[in-house]
Amino acid sequence: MPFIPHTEEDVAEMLTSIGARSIDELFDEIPAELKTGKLTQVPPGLSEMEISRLMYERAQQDGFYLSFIGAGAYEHHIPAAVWQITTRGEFYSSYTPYQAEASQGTLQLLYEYQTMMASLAGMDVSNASLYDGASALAEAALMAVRQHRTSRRILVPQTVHPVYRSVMRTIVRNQAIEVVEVPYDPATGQVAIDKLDQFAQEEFAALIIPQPNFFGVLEQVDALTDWAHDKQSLAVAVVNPTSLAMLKPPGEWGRRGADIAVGEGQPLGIPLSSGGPYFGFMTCKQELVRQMPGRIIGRTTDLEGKEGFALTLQAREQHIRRSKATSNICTNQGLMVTAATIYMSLLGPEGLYRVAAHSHANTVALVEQLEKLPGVKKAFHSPFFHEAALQLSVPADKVLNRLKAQGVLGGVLLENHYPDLKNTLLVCATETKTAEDLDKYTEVLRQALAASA
Amino acid sequence: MPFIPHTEEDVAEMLTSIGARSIDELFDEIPAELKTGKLTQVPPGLSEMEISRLMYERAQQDGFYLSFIGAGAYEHHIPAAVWQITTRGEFYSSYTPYQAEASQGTLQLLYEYQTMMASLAGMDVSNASLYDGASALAEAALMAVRQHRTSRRILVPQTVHPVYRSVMRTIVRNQAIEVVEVPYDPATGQVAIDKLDQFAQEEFAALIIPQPNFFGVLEQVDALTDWAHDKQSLAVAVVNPTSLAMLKPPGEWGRRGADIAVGEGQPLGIPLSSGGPYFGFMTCKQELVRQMPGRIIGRTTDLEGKEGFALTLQAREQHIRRSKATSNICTNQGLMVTAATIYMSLLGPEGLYRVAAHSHANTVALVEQLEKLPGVKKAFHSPFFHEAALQLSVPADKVLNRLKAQGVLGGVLLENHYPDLKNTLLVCATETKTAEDLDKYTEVLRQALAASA
Amino acid sequence: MLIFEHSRKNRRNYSQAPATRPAKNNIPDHLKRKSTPLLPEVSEMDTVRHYTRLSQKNFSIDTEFYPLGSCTMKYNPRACNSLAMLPQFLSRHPLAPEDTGQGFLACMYELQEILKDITGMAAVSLTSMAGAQGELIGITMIRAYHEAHGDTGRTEIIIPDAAHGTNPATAVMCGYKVIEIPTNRDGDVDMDALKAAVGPKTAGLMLTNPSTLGVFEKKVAEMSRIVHAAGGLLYYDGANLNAVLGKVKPGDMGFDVIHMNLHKTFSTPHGGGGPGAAPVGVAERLLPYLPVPIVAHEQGVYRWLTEEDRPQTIGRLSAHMGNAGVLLRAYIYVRLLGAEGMHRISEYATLNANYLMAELRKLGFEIAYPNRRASHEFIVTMKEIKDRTGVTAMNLAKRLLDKGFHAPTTYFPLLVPECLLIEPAETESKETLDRFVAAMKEILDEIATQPDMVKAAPHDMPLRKIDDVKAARELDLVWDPAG
Amino acid sequence: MLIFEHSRKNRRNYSQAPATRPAKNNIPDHLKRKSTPLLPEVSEMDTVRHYTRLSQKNFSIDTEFYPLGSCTMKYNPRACNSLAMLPQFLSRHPLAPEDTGQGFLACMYELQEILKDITGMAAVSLTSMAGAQGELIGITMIRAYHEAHGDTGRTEIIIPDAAHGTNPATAVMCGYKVIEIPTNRDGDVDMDALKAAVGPKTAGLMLTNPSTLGVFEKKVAEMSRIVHAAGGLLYYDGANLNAVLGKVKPGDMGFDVIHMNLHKTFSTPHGGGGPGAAPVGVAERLLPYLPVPIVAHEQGVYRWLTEEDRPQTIGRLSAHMGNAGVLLRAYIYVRLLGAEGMHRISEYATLNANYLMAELRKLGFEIAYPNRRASHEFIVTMKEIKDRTGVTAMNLAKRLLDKGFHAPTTYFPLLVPECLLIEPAETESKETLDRFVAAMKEILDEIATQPDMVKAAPHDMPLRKIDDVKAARELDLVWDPAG
Repeated sequence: MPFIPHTEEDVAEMLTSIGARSIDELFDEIPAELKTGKLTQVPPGLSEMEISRLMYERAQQDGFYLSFIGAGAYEHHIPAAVWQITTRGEFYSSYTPYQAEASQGTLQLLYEYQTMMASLAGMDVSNASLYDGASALAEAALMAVRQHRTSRRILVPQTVHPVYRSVMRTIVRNQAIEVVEVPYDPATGQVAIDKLDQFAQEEFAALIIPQPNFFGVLEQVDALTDWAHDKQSLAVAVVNPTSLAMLKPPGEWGRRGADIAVGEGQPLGIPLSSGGPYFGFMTCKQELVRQMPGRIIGRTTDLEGKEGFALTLQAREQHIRRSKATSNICTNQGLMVTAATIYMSLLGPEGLYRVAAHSHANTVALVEQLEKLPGVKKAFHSPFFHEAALQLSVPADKVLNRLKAQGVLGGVLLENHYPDLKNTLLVCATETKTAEDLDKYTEVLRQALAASA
Repeated sequence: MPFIPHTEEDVAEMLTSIGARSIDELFDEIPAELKTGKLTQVPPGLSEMEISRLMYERAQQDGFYLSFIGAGAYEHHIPAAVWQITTRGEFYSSYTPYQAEASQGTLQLLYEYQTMMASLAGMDVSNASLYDGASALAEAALMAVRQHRTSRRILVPQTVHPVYRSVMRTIVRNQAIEVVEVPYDPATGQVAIDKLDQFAQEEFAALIIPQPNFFGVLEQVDALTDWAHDKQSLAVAVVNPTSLAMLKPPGEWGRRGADIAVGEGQPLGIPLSSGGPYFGFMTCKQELVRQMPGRIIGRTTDLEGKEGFALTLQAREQHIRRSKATSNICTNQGLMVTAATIYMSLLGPEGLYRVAAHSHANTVALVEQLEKLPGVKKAFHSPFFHEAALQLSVPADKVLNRLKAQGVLGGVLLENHYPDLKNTLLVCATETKTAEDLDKYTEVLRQALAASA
Repeated sequence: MLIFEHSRKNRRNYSQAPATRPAKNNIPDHLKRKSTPLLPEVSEMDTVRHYTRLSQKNFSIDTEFYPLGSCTMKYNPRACNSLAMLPQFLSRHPLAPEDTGQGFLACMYELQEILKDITGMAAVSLTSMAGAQGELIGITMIRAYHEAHGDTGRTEIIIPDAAHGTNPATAVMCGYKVIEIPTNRDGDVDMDALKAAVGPKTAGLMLTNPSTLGVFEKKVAEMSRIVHAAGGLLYYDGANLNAVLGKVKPGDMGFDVIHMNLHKTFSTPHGGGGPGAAPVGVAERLLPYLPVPIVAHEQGVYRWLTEEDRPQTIGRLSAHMGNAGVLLRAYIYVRLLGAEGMHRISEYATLNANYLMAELRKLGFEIAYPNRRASHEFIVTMKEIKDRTGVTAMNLAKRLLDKGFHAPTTYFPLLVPECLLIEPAETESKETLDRFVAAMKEILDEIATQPDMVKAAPHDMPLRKIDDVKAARELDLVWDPAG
Repeated sequence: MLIFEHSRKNRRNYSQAPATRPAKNNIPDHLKRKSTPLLPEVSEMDTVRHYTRLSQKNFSIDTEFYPLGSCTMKYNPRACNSLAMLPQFLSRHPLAPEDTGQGFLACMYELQEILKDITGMAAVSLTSMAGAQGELIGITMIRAYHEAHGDTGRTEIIIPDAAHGTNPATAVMCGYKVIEIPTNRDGDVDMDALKAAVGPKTAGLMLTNPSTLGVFEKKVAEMSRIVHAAGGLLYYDGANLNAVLGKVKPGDMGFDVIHMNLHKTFSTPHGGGGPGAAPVGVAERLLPYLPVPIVAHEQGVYRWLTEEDRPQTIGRLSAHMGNAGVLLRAYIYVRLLGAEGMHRISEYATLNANYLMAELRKLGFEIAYPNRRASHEFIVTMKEIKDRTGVTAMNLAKRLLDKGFHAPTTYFPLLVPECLLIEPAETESKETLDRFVAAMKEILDEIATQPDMVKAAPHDMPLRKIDDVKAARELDLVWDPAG
């Protein structure tokens, strides 16, 4: 029996101790009419050898591509040490660190993570992670509403990741919170300030500020933050953690800094993995800490005064406060944070800066090369971080298919989420791309454009 | 500086402490005329990202094949747990357990290994590994000569792995030990007993007895062992460890059992890896233990009587006895033995039996299928374990090339080592092969034979 | 020592990052970062050493027995980890075209089908990243259902008092009022209270079965009739699905919506607190509302169903499709065990729990529901011991750590005083259970002879008892280099 | 507890092996096994748990500082492990056709070329699986060379008394008589003794440089002239190559043959005692005798050179091509570091050793060769301390374990009484060295105030001092279930 260690003798002895004649008898409290549990769609068990072969075949089927897709999930080099340590049994198979004395490894690591992440965002405090960037934004919106007390409206630019907006709507709708969207400026790809100013007289709990935004474009974060604060709204930053090594952190935006900064932690050492598991990070100002959802670790001492770590502020949480909890969140993404902490430790401030700077420089170089091709132009005239929108003169979906046939994934179509942006690709070239890769993309795109013209 | 943690300040402080002005000054005892160390063939350093990409590309270049090659190295399923545990830093990066108190993990594991391996071979004791099967056989020959005292000749059937014989000759030649070969019977593929009997009146330190032999054929081990013992020679077994789950172990051969049993440990959880690292195992009778080369672990107690483990019988070894040592061997294959011990623990006696039995059954089934093809016949009429020699009616090298083009590695050519065995393939189908795999081989061989006819 | 205390300014580890800064930098100056973030500057070796050593300070399934009630701490097969981490799976971008991910999507589709069968539901969405998010999805669908039927007066969710805290917290997050109903002496829901609670305001009932009290709710069919008759829907919290896997299907018990914690029942790793995954299954009537994406199999090709295919969907809950890598691990686990393995899980989990309950009872421990079968877990109450000796459930829990066992769940469910919720899971051997029983006996003896020593536990851990009051009072959440 | 003590008869773990026994079995009955081998019957989880826990009882580079002289315990980069274990590399059969292994062979060829450059030799063979096997190959080639020249009267190998035990043991294994020559007060070979030793019987000299005394043999060029003039050849034991990497090439020092321990200088893992790898380099005159296989690059294709290509080869030393996976790790390591990294290794290894020597000297420890630069290692002698207090080098070594440091090499080289051979390696930081110095100071203080406590060390390890006399006297090498 895979994974079940009982011998026949064990079972007999155990049943004797219990005073039952069979294992089946142990289920005698389940009404007979409910016992209809025949499984017809679960195949017979495979040996590890058989499932290994199946999974290798499926992996081979999916193959490897030279990918220029970003749009919220980014290919970065992940040092080998990250996952060799993260998958050690003591991290991989341990439980939530409720028993602090038996969990100092995880607890100290999370405290270190909180320190790194808060500092990276320029904020006072951090929690120990949320599910992903999208749900972290939704939690930030709820948090802003709790803090603001009078408004139940959230102002969200359309330059925020479209799926993040969608997830946020799904989650906040239940609490009758209204999400109001602000259009983007078609020339700059930034929040349309004139459109934003139309809301100047209305009350909002928060303004969401993406940096870089979904188009890769850099927003005027100082002005936006001050705009929010001027009207007593909270400023909620949605940021890419890699970019924070290069870009002014949310805590320094405007006169007072953002109040909450959230984002997708995946770029910090988490593999793309078809979309997950990733992790959401959430940092905020000290005064908001009791409104923050999710687990938080504190440094303290043991009875003898020795430094130690423990879950703290648990009175916010559902397992203590139940219906009065700050959030229903329980499980977080602990193992992903383990990886991210090791990743940040291996890179250090300069290493992370270089990853960011090369991602930026590669995308700049790629855009410069591609712009020279006839039929390619930048969609927006704004500085960008490591993604850019490029408008093609021919049907972009066909172009992408041609690239794919050459082993190149050329980006995502913006039209799916922005109907006005026809034939526009969002492309990304992180530090993983070499000059030859950029040339290859340029060349296959040239061919595809010629073939599609 | 990759892997070097020194900051400039560190270096300055350290040089001050030393009283040197520069690092270069620390090399001032090296005569200037010797300092010609310019490196011209070592390329500039790569980042981990760059070397990763290079190695992935080289791995992709080598690809995956459906392989029916055995001939001393065998494809078996390796449970995922084996290498996930073996590559834990505490095993992977630890040193030889000379400091017993700081190495109880490795020491206990090796003691467990010795127990498992001795029992598998049916012998009294085991060492903690040697380099590989071939060199283990050479060490066994030296050991036999030391034990025998009067003869410096070793009798080796040609049914022993040809490379093992070659390695043995390279190693024992230095000590003026003569290796005498016994031909095989072309009908049975076994040691030619009549040829062996021609040596009946000569003195030998040992007779080497392979089981299964290089052709996969099962030898008459009882008779061979008794033949050796009858003339006061040692019986040295060379065995496949997987086969020991099914086959009578060397310790039970003949009236008294083999004296020494060695072999290649690779089938016990070690990946094929282009040939290494593998490990050689060596087991022997109790009375030979002081002649055994390599490290040996003993169970003992600490000062308070608590059970513990330590290297023992070190007085045999080079670091104590220097020129009077039993062997010059120092490093063994500790990490491989770690994997093998975990492998044997995961499989248990019944699991290893099934691996052996399915390998046997698959090869039997494959041979039955292939024999039905016109132009294919078994080279030998003898029972075999999980390999068999098949004679083709057409040039076998061309057939192998055709199979390879279909993604199938069809075996090795025996002609390279046995000039008489023209167009003869040695094929192996372990438990990793499914019925579909056997059918695929049969079909591509059918096509290849047709095309070559 | 914190990793920051190993840090030294300008120490560099070039091999993990590009060797130089690039020349091109088009970031406008006013948007550039000027400060250096507090990331450590340590060598690769010191990072490896620091986190390897930290890991050794954890208890884990790979090192200790974890009889942690309601958490289903079972063995996480190592093959599930390595096969889910094959390079092609890891490198696949979530927005890569579907035809470059047919291998991955095949696994996801098959997992959906398998989970439908196991739960007896009409459809499954894999998107939920944790149990609590599964609950959120379920209650959101219940709300969507009532709204679609113009049934807007339903403002209450009924929840038994033994429920996990996530249940009431979720109901509130979804804008509902929570009506708590009590448990009777035998551990079942008080049916009279339920009848009194249901009515036109009832949106639904959330139920865990077997409950967190470790017993099977025998009248679940009647509860279903009562709630449905009142126009409410039934939510199944799958936290304890492990106990009835292959024995009863929640769909057959009358539930309309269910989440299942893959990190419990399907043995994906707990990872020190996550990631989890909690696919949601629905009966026919809730099918239109299921969150996207869902995997479809059409003409031999796998594809994502999106909002366009499912116009009534409640929407998306994650940026992509939830914790894909966790789902892969669960898929591999189910395929390893197969249909026959599903039955065995619940059988041996139940056998282990009832055996442990019997043995502890023989030692003199008080079982909270002595007349019931244990499901895959059961409750010991230390109330009498505490009243007599002052030794609490928490003291005993800490003392177990000293003896090399993780503590059971303490002080949950809230309605049993000084309780220990014990769940051994099916992957533990009788020998391990016997060693645990022996340790419990030792502690009983220690309570009799040296209660103060037990109260001061732990003694043999790297740290003595942690001061969590101080942790909350003198908040220290990030390290300050200034001290 | 031994794994066998977790075993229980008829416990089965089907997922790791085929689910049933096959029907076909053509093994003749008299060749079948009747007894059951003593392999444990434990669950996958209990195997994982047992060996995970065992691993935690080890010191290792990933957890502790290992100042182990002559062993070069440096950081083993994790990328070397994972990249050498890519599935295609692992699954490749050694006898698979060369055209299915061009990626692997390219790495091997490039490694040969790199090692040739680093050592200044004419050719390199990668086949040797350990330092001692490298020595065996080297001396066998020396023998082959003399034999090929009809020079059969050369029966002696000269070896300094400071040499590793493998040197004399190897010479004897190769049928030679060992002539040991002494070391002078400064740690150099006694040149007069060398001159007296050489002659028509001299087959060769084996030399480690820098020597195991931690000093560079300054007169190596003269030694080379003396030995060569007498018709002998020079063997370079590369155990300490790390100390001069990129600074001096053994070929330039006049050596004819060299082995280099990849598990030292090229940071492949020690693995608790192996596998190692020790490629052998030769000067032009020994090239024909180099063991096969060797990788050639011809017309853009890589192929093995065999006995056919090299008729004078001494032959083969392993069933295939040695420890291929170890070679891959070394290749990745060299590519990560590059040419500039080779220099840095020796520079910082030397800096660390000289710094540690200076700091320990300041504490009052006696340096064995106080007038010499340390190479990458140096020797402290405890003789005076032992004479005064009775505390031995071994006592100090054990006490270091208590303080979280692996012990230095003790009682080697044999000619320095009560010695500690200390090699910090380049990958350790100044902070770690300073912590080690602080621990050494603590122990010095302890020796002064409580010598008996130090003599009884270790105190804080899982075990107290192991009784190895008993281990050798009451041999217990395999577990007996009967007790």
